[in-house]
Amino acid sequence: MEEFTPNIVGFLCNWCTYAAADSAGVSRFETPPSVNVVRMMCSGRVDPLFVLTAFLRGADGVLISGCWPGQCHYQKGNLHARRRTAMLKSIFDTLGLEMADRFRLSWVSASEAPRWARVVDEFTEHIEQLGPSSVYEELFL
Amino acid sequence: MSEERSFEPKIIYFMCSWCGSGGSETAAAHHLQYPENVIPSRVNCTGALPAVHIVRPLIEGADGVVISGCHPGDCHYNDGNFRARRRVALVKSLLDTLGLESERVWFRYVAHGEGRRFVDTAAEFNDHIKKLGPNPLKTRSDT
Amino acid sequence: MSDTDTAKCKGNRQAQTVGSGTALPAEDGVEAALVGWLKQTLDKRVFDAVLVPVEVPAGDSFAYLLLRDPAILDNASPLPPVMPIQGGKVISRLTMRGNGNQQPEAARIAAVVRPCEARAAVELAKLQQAHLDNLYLITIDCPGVLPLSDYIEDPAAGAARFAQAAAQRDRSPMRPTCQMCNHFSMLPAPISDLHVATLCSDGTLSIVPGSPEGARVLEEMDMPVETSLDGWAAQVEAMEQAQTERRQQAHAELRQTVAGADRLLDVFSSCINCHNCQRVCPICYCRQCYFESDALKLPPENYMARAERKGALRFSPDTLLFHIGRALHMILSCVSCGACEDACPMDIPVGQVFSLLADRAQETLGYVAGERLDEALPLVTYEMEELGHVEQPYVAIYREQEVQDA
Amino acid sequence: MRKGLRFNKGAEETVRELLRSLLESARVSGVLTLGRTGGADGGVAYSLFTDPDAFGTDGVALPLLPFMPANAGGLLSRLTLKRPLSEPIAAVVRPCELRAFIELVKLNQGSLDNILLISSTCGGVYPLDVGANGSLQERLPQYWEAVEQGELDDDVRSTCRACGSFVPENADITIALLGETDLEAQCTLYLNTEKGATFVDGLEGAEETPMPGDLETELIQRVYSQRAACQDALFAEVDVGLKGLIDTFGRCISCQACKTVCPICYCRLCYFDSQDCERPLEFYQGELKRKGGLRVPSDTVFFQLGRLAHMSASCVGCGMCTDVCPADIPVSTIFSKVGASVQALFDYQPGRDVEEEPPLRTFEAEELAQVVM
Repeated sequence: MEEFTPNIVGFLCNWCTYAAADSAGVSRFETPPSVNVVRMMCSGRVDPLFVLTAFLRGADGVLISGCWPGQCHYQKGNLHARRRTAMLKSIFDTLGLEMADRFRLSWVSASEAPRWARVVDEFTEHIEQLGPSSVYEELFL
Repeated sequence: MSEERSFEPKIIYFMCSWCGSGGSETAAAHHLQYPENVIPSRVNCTGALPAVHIVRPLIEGADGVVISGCHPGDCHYNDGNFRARRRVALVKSLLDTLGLESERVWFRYVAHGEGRRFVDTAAEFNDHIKKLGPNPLKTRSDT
Repeated sequence: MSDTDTAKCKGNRQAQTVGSGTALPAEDGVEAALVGWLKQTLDKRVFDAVLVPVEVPAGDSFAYLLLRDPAILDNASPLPPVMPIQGGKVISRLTMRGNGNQQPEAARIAAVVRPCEARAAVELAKLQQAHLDNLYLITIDCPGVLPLSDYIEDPAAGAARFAQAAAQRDRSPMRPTCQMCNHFSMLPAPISDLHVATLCSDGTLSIVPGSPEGARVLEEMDMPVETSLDGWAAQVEAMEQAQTERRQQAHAELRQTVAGADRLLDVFSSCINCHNCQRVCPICYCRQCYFESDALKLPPENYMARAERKGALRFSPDTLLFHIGRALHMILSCVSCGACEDACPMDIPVGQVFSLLADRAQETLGYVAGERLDEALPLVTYEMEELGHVEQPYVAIYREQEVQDA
Repeated sequence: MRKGLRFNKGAEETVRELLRSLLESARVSGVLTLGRTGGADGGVAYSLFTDPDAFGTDGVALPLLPFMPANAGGLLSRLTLKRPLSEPIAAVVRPCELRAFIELVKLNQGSLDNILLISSTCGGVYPLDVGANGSLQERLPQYWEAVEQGELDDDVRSTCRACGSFVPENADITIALLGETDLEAQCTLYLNTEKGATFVDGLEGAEETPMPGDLETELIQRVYSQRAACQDALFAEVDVGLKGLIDTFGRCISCQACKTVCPICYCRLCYFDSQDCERPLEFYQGELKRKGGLRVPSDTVFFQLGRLAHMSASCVGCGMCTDVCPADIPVSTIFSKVGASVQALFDYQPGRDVEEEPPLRTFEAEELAQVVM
């Protein structure tokens, strides 16, 4: 059987997680090559439609990552992101869509390169266990 | 006073800014008068007047709409008046088919110098609409 | 892609004479024959992809799929009993942005649509909302479609009713606009690249080229164009004549029920202002409709003043303005497909009224929507000498006469 | 400070007289309510009435007709979108329409100023089909009979039968209908606010018998539990999972009528009509390299999920979306179900309180830890 490399779309905040991911690369932390990074100005900029688009165009997982509460460059964008994430998960749950389990929010600050590596490891492993998403194969979406 | 006299129609006069309203200026220079209930509305060119703007007053409260642009060949933008003519033809065809009195829309060329023609058009259209009576859509609350 | 390019690619379709076609074995019916043929075109790479209605998984309707995998064609239904979405709109959606970077080897796509959908596509191409180069329109002699609500109530019964009516050439269960349709085939002017003639008197099935491009496709498929179509043409002509009479009669009757302010307002009195007729109309392509724009959002004083003048003001206050205004915007390109009426939740005969308006307006301006790709849209062109009846003759002595009267 | 007023007249007559006297005494300049349009075979639409005669016995106004040709919340929003009303009007609306209007006011799409809000304990409305086929009038006797018993007629919309928010909140005046005996001969109005009381105070022709009361009667409690059971049953019908959604929305014709009639979907240009959803042909060719085929236009499930993400927190469950759907998709059931879960998540009820921020506009510093990795 062909080995499955998850295709994860990561929406990373420019100020914290993106910097952490950058720093993780510079520090040569080994992470699976599973996350396709989309750099956002703030995790609060991630419209739920971005997440839906990623899933419907074939992502196996979606990860939003921003600054820790209280550290948002724009003061509260990440707290809005948390509410949106909760809402979207609730929608997925109610409609019995497995996207609920393939969608994560995490806080990783600029200095936490090891934490970023751990988040990627963990989430990749989780998606590997779930297997590829079946959404993309549907013809009639 | 007869019934017909007591009815003062509300009329919108769309005129192009070069000829139609030029005509109204010439009329003013000659102290020619036209009925007060004819409301002038200037558009850059009759070719720039959307068909919807001809119909909208008729539905929302006017009794008649008259449109004046330059004579054929005189349009400041070369062909705006020809385009306007097609649009008016479309409006009239639609109103005719729906039985909505297409004679409440008039289209007549008026040149800048034709002040007399301008006031005559306003007066003639005013009398014409008075004869037609009020626009039935004007009083309907359910348009 | 400019106007001239479009014209160059697809030329003047009328130049192609319709005399003969190529026979297609049709033992298992029209749909199976056509699906089999489409599979061959995909296998031979004559077409890279096919746009065709396919039954949805729940089996209760059809949706347009763009597909390259011949296996999916097994569920395809080139002649479905309903028209859930107007094919012209689908073609526009697919090709409106053109072919991005003008790849030399652009995919060749076959679009299997009904004649009214093809005509809408042609209108949309003229309106720069679709690009038909590399898109091959394939039409079929159309028996009409059932109203969507009738079909969805019981899809199985609907399919059976449709099949029976189509076989008997009975249009009575179809949409009202289909009942009076006189453009159900490709005569007198070919509107598509290929046309599937099902109305042959001997029950055979033929593919007729409607354009040089279509003819080339048949060449590539090694299908000689040699079957005479005289029988089919005579049949279609007779049916079109009968349908035209029917249409004129229906329109005359319809005019009796809509003409005049009172009757017109009666017809549209139950409108709920959902604007769904506009949403499903293939020709209404504007991203932002005038009737949903700020031009109609007025301060409360305006509404109150109008209400006070009339004693009441229907709210939303622009029902008639919407319908007449929409007609002004699109009626010259209206193909009378009836999608509007199908989508109306209040069963207003809006499709019939618009087909009446369209026939009269297009006649006034000497235009037939969707017939020729190389003909200019009526409102972007003009003649120096025309439409004299629109102009109000000036009576020079008018003022003097009135002075004398007084 | 709720105050009851009993009238020894039928409900229809009481409301008509109330509205007429409000107009005649110039306490309001207009009344927004349902009325007949067109001639004898005409339809029903909301109108802004200024002529008191509309509320006479033969008048065209139909304030209590169980029919919803549009969500009046959206209409009130349109009326007050540019600026607040400068003169008072009364609006007779159903509880869900009132909730929609309150939500729209919160979303800066209207203003409550100068509007006297009159609502009723709601017995549901008939689907639009009933209005379209002209059988609305003949159903009225059975409708009112059912309402008097606190029941719902079998033919009212399924959304209404499962609606647990039939007692209006934020109304200035509530007309008690559900479970009231003898609506032909008597009627009770509840004045919920100071404003409601002021408007009605000392109106001529109103034989008043003050009757302090509370709407939370035993019968109303029973209706709550009946409707909750009905709602559970309806929500259980939703076909979940991706396959379920594709089955449900497979017959969607992409007309987006659900969005057009939704009072909460107020955006002038919806994302799904925007350029983002238009793709060059290359995009479709690229997709075809990865899969055998794709639906065009391809945004049925995506559209519905996206719309849920945008408005489910404010969904008032009015049922307009199901009502207009040309493909008979139970849109409103899905939206109510998802709406209920999202609203429960934030302990938010749309239309409950005009001061309450919509949940996605605000946040708590400490909350929802469960969604963070």
